Amino acid sequence: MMDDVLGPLTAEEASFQEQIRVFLEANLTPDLRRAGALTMWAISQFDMSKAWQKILHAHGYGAVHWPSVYGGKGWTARQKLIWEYENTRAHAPKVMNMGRDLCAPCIMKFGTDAQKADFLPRILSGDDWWAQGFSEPNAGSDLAALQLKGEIGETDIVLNGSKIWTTFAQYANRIFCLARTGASPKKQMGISFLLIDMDTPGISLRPIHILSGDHEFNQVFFDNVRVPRSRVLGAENDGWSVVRYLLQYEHGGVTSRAMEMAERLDWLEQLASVEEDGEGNSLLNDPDFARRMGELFIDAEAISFAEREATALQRSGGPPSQLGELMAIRSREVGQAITELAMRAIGRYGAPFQKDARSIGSGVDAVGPDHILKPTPFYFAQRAATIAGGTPDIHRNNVAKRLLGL
Amino acid sequence: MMDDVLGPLTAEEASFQEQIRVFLEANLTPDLRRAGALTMWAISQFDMSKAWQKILHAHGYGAVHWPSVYGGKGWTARQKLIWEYENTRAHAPKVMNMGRDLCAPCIMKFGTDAQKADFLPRILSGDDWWAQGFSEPNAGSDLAALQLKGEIGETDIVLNGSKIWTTFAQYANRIFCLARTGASPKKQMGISFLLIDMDTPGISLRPIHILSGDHEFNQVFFDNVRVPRSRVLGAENDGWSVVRYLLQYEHGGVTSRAMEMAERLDWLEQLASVEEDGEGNSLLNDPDFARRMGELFIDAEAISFAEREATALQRSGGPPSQLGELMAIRSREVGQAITELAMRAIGRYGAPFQKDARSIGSGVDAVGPDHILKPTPFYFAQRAATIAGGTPDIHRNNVAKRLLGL
Amino acid sequence: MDFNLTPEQASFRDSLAKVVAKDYSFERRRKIIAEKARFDKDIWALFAEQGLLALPFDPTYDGLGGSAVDMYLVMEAFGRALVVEPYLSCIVMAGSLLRHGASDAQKADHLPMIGRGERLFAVACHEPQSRYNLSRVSTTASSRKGGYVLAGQKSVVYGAPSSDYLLVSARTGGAAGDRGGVSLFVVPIGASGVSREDYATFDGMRASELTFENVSVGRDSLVGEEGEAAPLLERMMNEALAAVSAELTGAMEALNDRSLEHCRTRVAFEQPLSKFQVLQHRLVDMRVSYEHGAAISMAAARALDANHAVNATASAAMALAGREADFVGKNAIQLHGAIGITEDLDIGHYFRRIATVRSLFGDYDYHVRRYLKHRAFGGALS
Amino acid sequence: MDFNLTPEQASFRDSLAKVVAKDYSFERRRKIIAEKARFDKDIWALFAEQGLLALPFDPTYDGLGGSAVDMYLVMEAFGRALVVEPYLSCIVMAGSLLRHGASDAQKADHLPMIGRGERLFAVACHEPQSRYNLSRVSTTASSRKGGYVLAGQKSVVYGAPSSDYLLVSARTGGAAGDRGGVSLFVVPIGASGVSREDYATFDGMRASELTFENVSVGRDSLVGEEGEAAPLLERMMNEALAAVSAELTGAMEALNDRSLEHCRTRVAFEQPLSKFQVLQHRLVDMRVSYEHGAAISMAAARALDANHAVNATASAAMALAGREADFVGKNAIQLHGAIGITEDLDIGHYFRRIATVRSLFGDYDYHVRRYLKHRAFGGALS
Repeated sequence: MMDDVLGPLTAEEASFQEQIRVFLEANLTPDLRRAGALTMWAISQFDMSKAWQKILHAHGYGAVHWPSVYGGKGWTARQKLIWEYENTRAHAPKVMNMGRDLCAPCIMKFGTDAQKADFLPRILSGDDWWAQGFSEPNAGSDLAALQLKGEIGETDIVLNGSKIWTTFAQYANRIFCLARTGASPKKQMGISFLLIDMDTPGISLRPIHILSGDHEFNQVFFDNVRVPRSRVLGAENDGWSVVRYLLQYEHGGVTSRAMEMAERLDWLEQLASVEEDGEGNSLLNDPDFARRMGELFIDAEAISFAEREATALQRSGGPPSQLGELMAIRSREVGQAITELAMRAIGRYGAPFQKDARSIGSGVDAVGPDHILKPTPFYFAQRAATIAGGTPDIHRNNVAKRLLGL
Repeated sequence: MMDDVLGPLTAEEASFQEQIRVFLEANLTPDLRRAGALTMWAISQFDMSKAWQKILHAHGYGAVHWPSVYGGKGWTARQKLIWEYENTRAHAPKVMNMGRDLCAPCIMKFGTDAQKADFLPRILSGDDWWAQGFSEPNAGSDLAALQLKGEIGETDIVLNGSKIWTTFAQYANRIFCLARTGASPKKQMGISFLLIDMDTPGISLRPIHILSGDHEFNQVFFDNVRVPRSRVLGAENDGWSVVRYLLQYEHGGVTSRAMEMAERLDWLEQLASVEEDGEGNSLLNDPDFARRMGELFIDAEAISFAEREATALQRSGGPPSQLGELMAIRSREVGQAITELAMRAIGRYGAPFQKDARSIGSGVDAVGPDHILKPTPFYFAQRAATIAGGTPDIHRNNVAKRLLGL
Repeated sequence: MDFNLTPEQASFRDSLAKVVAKDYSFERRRKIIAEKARFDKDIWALFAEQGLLALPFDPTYDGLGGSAVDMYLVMEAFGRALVVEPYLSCIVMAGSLLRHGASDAQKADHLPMIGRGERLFAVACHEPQSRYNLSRVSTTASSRKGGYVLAGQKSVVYGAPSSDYLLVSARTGGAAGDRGGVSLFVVPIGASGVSREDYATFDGMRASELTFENVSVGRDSLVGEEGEAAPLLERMMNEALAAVSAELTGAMEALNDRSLEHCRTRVAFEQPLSKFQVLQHRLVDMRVSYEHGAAISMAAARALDANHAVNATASAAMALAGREADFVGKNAIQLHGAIGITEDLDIGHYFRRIATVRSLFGDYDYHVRRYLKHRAFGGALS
Repeated sequence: MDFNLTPEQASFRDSLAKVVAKDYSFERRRKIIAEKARFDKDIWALFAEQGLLALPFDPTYDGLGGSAVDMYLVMEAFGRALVVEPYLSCIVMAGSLLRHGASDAQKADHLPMIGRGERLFAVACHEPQSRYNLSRVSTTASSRKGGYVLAGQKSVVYGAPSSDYLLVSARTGGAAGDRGGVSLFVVPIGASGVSREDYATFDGMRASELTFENVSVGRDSLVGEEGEAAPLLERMMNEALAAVSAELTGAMEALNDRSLEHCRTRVAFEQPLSKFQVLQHRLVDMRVSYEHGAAISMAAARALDANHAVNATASAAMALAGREADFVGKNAIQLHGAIGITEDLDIGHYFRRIATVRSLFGDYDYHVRRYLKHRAFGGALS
């Protein structure tokens, strides 16, 4: 399936691809690859992903999507796709990306010169790791209902309240947050976008483990936390403008759904090829398993084609697709269904809980064959794919309104 | 599957069953059975169903569910079930039942002595055939929005407007209708329930053919139709009370969903056993077909068990089930899915349109084998199962409100 | 769906939309199918005039050399309009067999006539027990001096009632089910020994049961090599599947347009249906279905043009477009209520066509298996 | 679902509900699974005191002679409470093997002790490649003077870490996969040559990988006839499937209660979630799933009690209850949002259990096939 994602390459593209392959081959250690392959949710095991960012930076690949003035590569969309493809194919770790992919574009757009100089290079080098502080206990899908209170003083803003679902905050040394700093009849107004150091006094964490067993999220408490007003990104009380800009990156994103699905399908196929059906035959030949796999392949073929066609259309000067949110409804479900079938593939070995054996460097051996480590926690973790970034119901509401005009 | 519906019989029940079997065996001609087996929607080919009602009446089975005072049998619930079972199993025609099963109970409950005397015996004998005039072009799911105008004069009520989806009105000599005879702020008020002769001047029909090709429905137009006030059932302007009573019969009904499904599954299995898979093997052994069939059997097992358990619970003095409407959501879907798989079973022979060959007495031969006559029109006609009597959305609204208290 | 079309294709798509909107209204279709022939000669002439009948053929034979993408665009438009004339059976299917299998002389004889709308073909390659297996041929072609004698039965042959010629598969060797030994013949519809039972079909078209008794044909009626028709039939089926998927896509688009309009205007419980959240979400899901069906159908067209992974992609298209159209069709009926299940409204006619083509060309399960068969598993990731 | 229960059963159901509500809160469960053993001796003693551990056994062996319906009621309550103690593996599964296969002496030795909670068994009958096929046994039992020597491997043996004895399937004849030649042995967990790797499972329980090297057991450790264990294992699996289906039914009921409550109280976009029509309908569909799952699960219990169509009904139950629970579990998570996918809330723990038992006892596809196998098609209608 992965083979189909890029389509035919030009000679130039092929040589670009070769260059990337050489780099990855030379720099991806088995541990790094294993970390990439065992990624449960958006980010690989942190120490591995951090080490990889250092390597990327050392070779000039620290933030390939950034404009070259900030240290990016200035690649074409096609080159970026090949980069993603080769990284995915080689199981490079997925780097903690809230700084690089979400906060940095906002700093570039809304930041002061000082903010740009202070923050961007350290993201690039892997010295700074940003968490994203948006959701709150009573503001999930309805983000604008947030209540983290920010009192604007002479020099500082004093924060009280909490953020939740803060991915990997335990590893972050910075966090970007939305706080309610002004009163307004419209709930999107009066919000400020703040750039905060995690070691500021008054910040504390409560770990939240997800169903895979991983410490993926945190609740971040703010108890009279003083943030200098120089750490406001954009205008005070106008943080919603920054959010809207950021959400383009979060929802649109640079990653390819088709690629993610293709990678998973190839993985699923490999799993099934080493599993038996209980009668001594390969699971791949089980009529039910094969059928379910075929159904997912077909779904993925459509999604993959639609993505390629939309990209090609845009490249040839057509309008950008209005269908991103609509297409993601199905593709998220298919992505989840692959993980579910993978859990089915390993049969009774889906039961053992082996968080430690999955952890690179733990020295803990797996119960059963190595390939059973991933499917169950991956399936569980991927339930988040239809929650984070909006449930399918929220997306259907949006599509009904925006695309169908209802 | 049919074999599982009744569960074990007592000796007494077995002898009752035998008596019914003897009657059916003696009286069901091949044509009558064929009419029963080729029933597309609620009622069999009219001339056949009429002939069968005459036979039923002649043997005292004209309306077995009625109280014995009106000519019914006074049977137990269990006996009625056996009666339904044997009739279903023997493919007895389904008699046009709007008079017998819907209007008659209302007449018994709300009718004057004259109305009872005038109408009930003629329903029993198969001399009167009633159509039901409820739905209107702008009052479907929302029945109370009906607009057929009835002006109450000294002796008559003058009707203007129309009814639609009036099943088999082309064969009826009577029709019971709801008309708006009074003004009221609440739309359920001011409605009268009228008993009308179809040959009253001013009544005309527009035939409506359904997707099976059958002339199943009609639009009935009323152009200054004068109905004597003696033909109001219940109180004038209080027809909604009658409707509410009637809807119990329509929704609750006496028929068994499990029996209907079991009959269809047996039929499906027979179909599949005479079809090939394109490789020279029986379709029953095709892994995909068998799986889909197995899934439907399993769904039916659950529905059948739930029905038997609810019946047994009520028989042993428990409360009547509150789950009828909820359970029907799934069972209607399963019932439709069986017809769909039947169409799949006959492969390319699903395409020919053979309304005439289906019609008993037409003398038209079927294209292809005889068993291909039913599946496609049956599948098409049964789309109505999730429309007539309320769409699944309407039922979900009701269940959310009544059962879940939302 | 916005495809990445060439400017010529984009304008062809627009012009097709205009043609069917103007000349193939639901009212006109109703009149056509009320006639016994269910074949409007003026419409066929119009299609010829627009170049649609010559579209896939080589310019050598007065064709336009159109691509599978071009054919997609035609079938999409025909799907929207529910065209009942035998374009699929004559131009797509018989056209495919002739294009890929016929000799130069046969092409020169037939293709220009077909392109001008003056000759029609039907494909008689299915038998009562063959289901979707075109190698399951029991009809025999026995070699005789100077030709062959055909005997057997063909079933549900679309377009036969209005055809001049048939393309008939028959066994010159091997046993029923063998890929080898199937041959293909051009047979005039009126040939001695051909008997026909014509009938209407649920989708507003016409088909025939055909019996061949001692039908003599010349050696020059053989299309392609003797015993080697299986690859031709497979190619034809792939082109048909791509075309049918495109047709289903057009039908979905029309159903979605109608349903959206209906929900905006129909009032129940004092509100337009479109105000109910569950119906809004249903309409979104129907749109999701359309988009995925459109994508996979166009993918099949492009696969044909690239001659890459043709079997797998054609079956993927039929499987998915069929599944999506089934969902859209059922829900369009639900949203319309009782009128949706009548012959009065176009909604039900789309539904009948969707159900019927899945019967004719293979249901979801069948095409998932066919996809699996041609997309061999095992170590795709290098 | 309101079942047609005897008054005794109805009051048993009530008392079970009270026991788990009082003594098996989510908080208590959280504490139990935080301990390494994941086995609360006090709880087990309480179950013994309530007669639950002796429920299915014959009064001759201090049992209560409970029916499959009684076991349904226990498992339903345990499903609601997410009980992690090894009732299923010890009482239902090992209990089944001993009840139907053990000699009088074996029963007298073990059943009273099990019923008092003083002895625990686990069932070691699955192997790394056996998936759900209990005849796929590679472990061997070689006959030696006075007994047997066992060698082989058993995988994912639930309850083994807290057990005193194992019931081990091993081959005394035939080849892997043969129904004949499988024998069953009682083996003390500490027997020489038995090595064990214990681990936690996703559903809050514990299991082991077991290796048997040169494990000598006496002839009196054989359960049932030599080579004839397949029917015993099949009966055990049917009882396990019915029990698991009941457990899933209890889990669904709890998930629906929690989801309804959550939707009534959680506000988004200025309204309680329960005011959104799509969520109302979702809750209705979850209730539909529960009712059908409950029906088929009780049907399996009644089939066991009547000893009628046991294989087919047990698989129907596992297939359908599994499918319904999967639907309910996924949607309960969706309705709860992010907190639903954390270990903090019970919702996710139900979901993990549902997914895990389907892995352990067979998924939907597997049980549809098993149903089909035992419900032979062909002419059911006389």
